[in-house]
Amino acid sequence: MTSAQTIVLPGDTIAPNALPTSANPNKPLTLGPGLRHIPPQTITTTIAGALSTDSKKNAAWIEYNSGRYTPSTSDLVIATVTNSVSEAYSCTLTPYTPTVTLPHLAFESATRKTRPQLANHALVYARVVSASRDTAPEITCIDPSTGKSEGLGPLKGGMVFPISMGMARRLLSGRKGGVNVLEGLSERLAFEVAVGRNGMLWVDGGNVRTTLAVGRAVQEVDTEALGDKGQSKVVDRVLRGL
Amino acid sequence: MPRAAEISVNEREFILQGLKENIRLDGRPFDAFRSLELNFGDEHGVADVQLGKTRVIARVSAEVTAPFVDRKFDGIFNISTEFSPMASPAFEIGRPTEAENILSRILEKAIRRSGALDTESLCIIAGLKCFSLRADLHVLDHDGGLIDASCIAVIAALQHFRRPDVAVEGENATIFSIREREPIPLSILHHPICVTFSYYNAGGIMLVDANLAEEQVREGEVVITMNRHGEVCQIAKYGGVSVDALALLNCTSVALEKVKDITKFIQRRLEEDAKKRDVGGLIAELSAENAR
Amino acid sequence: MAPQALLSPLHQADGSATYSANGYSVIGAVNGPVEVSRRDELPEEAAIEVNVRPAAGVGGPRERHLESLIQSTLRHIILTRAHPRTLIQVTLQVTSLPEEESSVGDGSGFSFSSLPVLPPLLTTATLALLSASIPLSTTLSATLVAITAAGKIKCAPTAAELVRASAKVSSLHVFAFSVGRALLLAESEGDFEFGAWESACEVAEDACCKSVEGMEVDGEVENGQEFLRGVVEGKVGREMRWRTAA
Amino acid sequence: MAPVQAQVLLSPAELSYLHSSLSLNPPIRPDGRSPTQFRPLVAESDILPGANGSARVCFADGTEAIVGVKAEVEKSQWRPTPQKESADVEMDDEQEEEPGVGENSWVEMSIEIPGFRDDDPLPVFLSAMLTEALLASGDLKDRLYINRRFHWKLYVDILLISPPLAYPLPLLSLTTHLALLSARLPALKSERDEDPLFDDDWEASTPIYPRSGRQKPYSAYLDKPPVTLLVMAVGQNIIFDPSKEELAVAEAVMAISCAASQSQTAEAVRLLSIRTIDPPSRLTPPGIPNLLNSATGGVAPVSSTDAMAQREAMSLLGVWTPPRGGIKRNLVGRVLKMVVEKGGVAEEVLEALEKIEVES
Amino acid sequence: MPLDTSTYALALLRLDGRRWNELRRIHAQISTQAAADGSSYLEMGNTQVICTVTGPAEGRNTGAGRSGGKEGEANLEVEIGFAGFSGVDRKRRGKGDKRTAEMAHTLSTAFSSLILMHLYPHSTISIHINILSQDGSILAACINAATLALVDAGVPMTDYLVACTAASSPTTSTSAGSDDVSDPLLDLNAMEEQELPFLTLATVGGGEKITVLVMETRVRVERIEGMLAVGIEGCKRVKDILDGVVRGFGV
Repeated sequence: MTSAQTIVLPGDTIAPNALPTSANPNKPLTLGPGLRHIPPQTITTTIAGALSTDSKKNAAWIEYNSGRYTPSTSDLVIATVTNSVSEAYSCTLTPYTPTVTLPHLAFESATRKTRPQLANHALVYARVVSASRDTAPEITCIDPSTGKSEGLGPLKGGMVFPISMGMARRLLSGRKGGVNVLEGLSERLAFEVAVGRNGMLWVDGGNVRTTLAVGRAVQEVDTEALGDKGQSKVVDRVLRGL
Repeated sequence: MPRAAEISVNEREFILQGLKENIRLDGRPFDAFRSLELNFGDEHGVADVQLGKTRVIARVSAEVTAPFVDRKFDGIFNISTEFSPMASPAFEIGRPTEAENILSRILEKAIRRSGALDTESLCIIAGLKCFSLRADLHVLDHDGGLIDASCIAVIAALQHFRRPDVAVEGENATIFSIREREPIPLSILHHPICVTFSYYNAGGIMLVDANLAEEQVREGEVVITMNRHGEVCQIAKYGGVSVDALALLNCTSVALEKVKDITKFIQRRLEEDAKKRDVGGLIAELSAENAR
Repeated sequence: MAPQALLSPLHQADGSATYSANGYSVIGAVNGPVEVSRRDELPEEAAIEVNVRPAAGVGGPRERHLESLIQSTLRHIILTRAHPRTLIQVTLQVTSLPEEESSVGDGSGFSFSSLPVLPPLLTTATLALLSASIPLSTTLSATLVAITAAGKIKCAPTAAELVRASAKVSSLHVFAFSVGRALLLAESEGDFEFGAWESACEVAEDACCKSVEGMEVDGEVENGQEFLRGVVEGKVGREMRWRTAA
Repeated sequence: MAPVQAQVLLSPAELSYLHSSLSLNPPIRPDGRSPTQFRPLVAESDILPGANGSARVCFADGTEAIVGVKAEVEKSQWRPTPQKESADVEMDDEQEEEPGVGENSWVEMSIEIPGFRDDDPLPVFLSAMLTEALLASGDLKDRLYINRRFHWKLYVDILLISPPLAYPLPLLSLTTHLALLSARLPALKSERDEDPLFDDDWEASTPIYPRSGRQKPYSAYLDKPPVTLLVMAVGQNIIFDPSKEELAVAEAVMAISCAASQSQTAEAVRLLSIRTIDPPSRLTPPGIPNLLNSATGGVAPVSSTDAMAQREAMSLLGVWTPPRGGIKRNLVGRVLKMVVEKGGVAEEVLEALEKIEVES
Repeated sequence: MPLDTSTYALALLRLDGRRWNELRRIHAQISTQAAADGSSYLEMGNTQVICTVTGPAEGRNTGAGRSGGKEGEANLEVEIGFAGFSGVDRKRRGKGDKRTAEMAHTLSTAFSSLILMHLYPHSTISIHINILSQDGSILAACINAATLALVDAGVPMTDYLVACTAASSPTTSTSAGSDDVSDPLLDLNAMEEQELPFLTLATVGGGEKITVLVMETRVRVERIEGMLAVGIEGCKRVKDILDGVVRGFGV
């Protein structure tokens, strides 16, 4: 991770020395979101944000925080079921976008008879299987390699809180994301969370008060872009409040 | 067409459960408005209202036209509410939704029909010339409570607006530009404010100023428009859950309290703005003189 | 007064921005990529819809004209092929006008040109697109240039300067440039000669784009591209605060 | 050509059966009526307190219409007088006063049909047809003349309350007829070209369609509004007031407008207009003869044009073929005769409608 | 022109000869049209409306459904038309008229909470109302006519929705000249609506609970209670009359 941030705007050309230098020359450079390659050698940005690189993976991408979620393969998402068609559920990831499909059998040990019956507007935690430009994205609630749910599936109860896409990435990227508010809260509170890359955080604390406290703490960390210290303060305040 | 976003089962149940336990999502008491902000633009007659995450701008403008033939002694006043896709992609220009129609009707009844503006004072020469006033409402951000926020914006903008001064000699009217003569505030007879009450749990729970999520799960609502003198200008309960008459009467007294607070708030913001302007006005005058 | 901008002031829209300069204030919102109606669907690229809404009244032919100019300009900077069969919706709301343009119609029949509002609209649209993280091939900056009867060229004139009788403005021009100094839009109105247009274009290019030779002397008026960069840096820096806060 | 509503869902076999029974001599109608018999209807007139004239008619098939006639005083556009009036016209004698001449624009008709916009072809066509007949039928518009400066503007608003199940023309025409018969204008109290002043007493008002006697009970009408009848032909048979199902096999459909005759001529009624209407039968699906159906051992034709040509050539009894072509001239003649002759259908209808008014 | 209340003061009678708490004559019929699934004709004084109901029938694919029935529930469509001849002056109101749209919205949301909509998913129930003659209390007349037509159509509802108008007139009692004292009036005609602050209210089954309450005129808050009390009482009586019509039809 770069220490000093390079903030780029669309149309900026990335200088070669800003790109990661891989130890292994055979490993091709991977371009993440917000970068495009104009042959032969030029790499330019397409969205505004901070340039991030990972020399281990030999990858570069743009960190950005606003805008609408666009599905990409292997993202974890929280989807809302809109209706059920013959073989699949139609779900939405963000409002006003075309639906994605969730096959009826894409649940752990689901058969025609045992598949979960989801009501309209129910929530599911799922992973994006395919998201190409030209077909409707598909999502699933099982890990195709193990056939197990791996934590995916219908979300019962709880509440969803909208969070920024940057926050969703932070929450999902473990230590690197620098989010410790949930750990802090979990010392005194018991709750479940699910994070969707589509800017949704599902929290179930068993009761309204706990759920709300957790959800709103994360939202505060998000909107105020709080670092470690700030988060500890939030945790203290929330725990004292309960 | 883009479908409107519908709230998930989990959210619906959570919100209702919360209300049963006396908790609102944002921690407000049941009878509290969200934080209200009111800012005025550089020009006269522009009010920018933020009610929580809901944001509307009202802009009042005037032009000189001939009055309606059947209302020779009255000026013209119109409120225009056209939603743009800015607040929600579901809004389509030129195709009013039901919500837009209702907003427009309620503002019409609350402000225009209740005679908040003295339209006779907009007359310049009877039957020949009058001011035609229009209030344009722009919805920028929609997180519920659109009617209440819009009404505040229009009322504040009307109070903030200054129309050009006129001098009438017989059949001739001279309209002075802002530079020539200090423009004149409108003659406003009373200040109607809308308060929307939402009902839940078969009418057993009543919320003031529901946000969008709360609006989506409510069972019915009543919009009460009052002024601080205790006059009800308009009541609109278009169906929904049935409510006891006493509960509705109770709403009017809660509304009166809220209306008094909001009216006072608008007044305070207007005074602050006037003070700010006065300083600016002096400087402007000086610099104008320098320019000459 | 120096131009001012704010990124993402709105909550509901995917991206938004406010921008004010020279007495004009515009608030812009971008929604997208969203579902597109069958009628407007393009098989290979995203459709772009631009709505310009005047401060007072409902839009008329003037707004439709501005919309088509902005739409065709944005089409060239948005990478529309990244999101085929979707819609990118740009809504631009004019919130305040210079006194000269908004004052009561005095019946003199003088109608204010539609060009001065175009650069703020374009800039707001660009900022809102940046806020919505819509993939762009480049950013855009635009400016207004006036040429007086005496042949004097004035960049980014205020409304007061335009209507002042002594100014005798004979033509108005709007230019928009990309980061790579490519001309994206040129709209002119009035009487002018080609030579004058060329020099106006040069003046505009300097006002919009970073100078090639490197940094300008301090105190120089900030150019369009630098302004955009400053605004974005402010926003991204704020959002990434958590990294440095540790 | 008039647009026709309401597709009937009948199979080719049913259509064929219906067509052959209607072609018999005398025809056998599904509801057992004689060719000139109308369906029963419920009608009342003068039902609205606020209109000058009104009527409501319900047909047995459930279709229902309400017509309100409203008259408002309107300023006339100035017209140069054709001749100088002598100063001493006797005002008391109506016969002496120069009769005013009305204009077509003084009568305005609008038709509302559920599910249709005002500018859809069906309402526009129907209102054109009814207005045409109304203006042609006599001196109605002249009676709207008040003085040189003012006239009555007559608004005829026709509401179809039910969905347009059958072709709604006859229903709307009959209802309009009744509403106009009941319409009255207040008595004029002012004189000549003064601003008009009217008698508040509704008892003193005069009917728009005058009768010979001045007092109740009125005697015969001097003039009557027109009626438009729907007539269809199957083979050589002429069938009046066709139902929706019958229209589905019509070979020709005509709308005939006529009004009571003012002079004592041989014919009881005057013919005002005839319009042919595109019969819905043209759009019905044809039956497939066994010979062309591979399922019944026939040989299926290769193309649709081929199929049509082959069907045409066969013209088998019992296989439905949608009618094509126009109406024979002598058939039109026979229809007209049946309508207008003394004791003919039109006279019968007009008399029947008059009775409704008397009874109400 | 202020309402001539002198007659009222003397004889305690209104201009049309009614007492303060008297309804106008309500005359109603059901099953007036064979082609509709349900129909009604209703007169409240000189206000006349005709209402037809079709459905529950197969729904049009949601699309731009007016009240956009919830998932798994029927969709209720309401269309109201003012006949050109219904008013004092002949006037045509376009389909886009906002006041008419507001009335239609009122009926649609009011009846949506009364009809057992969940019994008919993917279906549409449509109510068509034609106003033939306007003489005050129009919204109330529309609601009452719609109730009758829905009953006639056999659409299951929890109860009748009945409506009437109530007003508040300056007091006639000589004791106090203050503004706070006022006399309520029941069931207004067009002339009274022009002069007095009034409200339209609808209750479920003539009970105490209010489903619809629409007031468009400015009035002191203290007067509302009296208006509501009279209105609720009026609705009770309307309920009995409508009930009589329905029961009478069965005989």
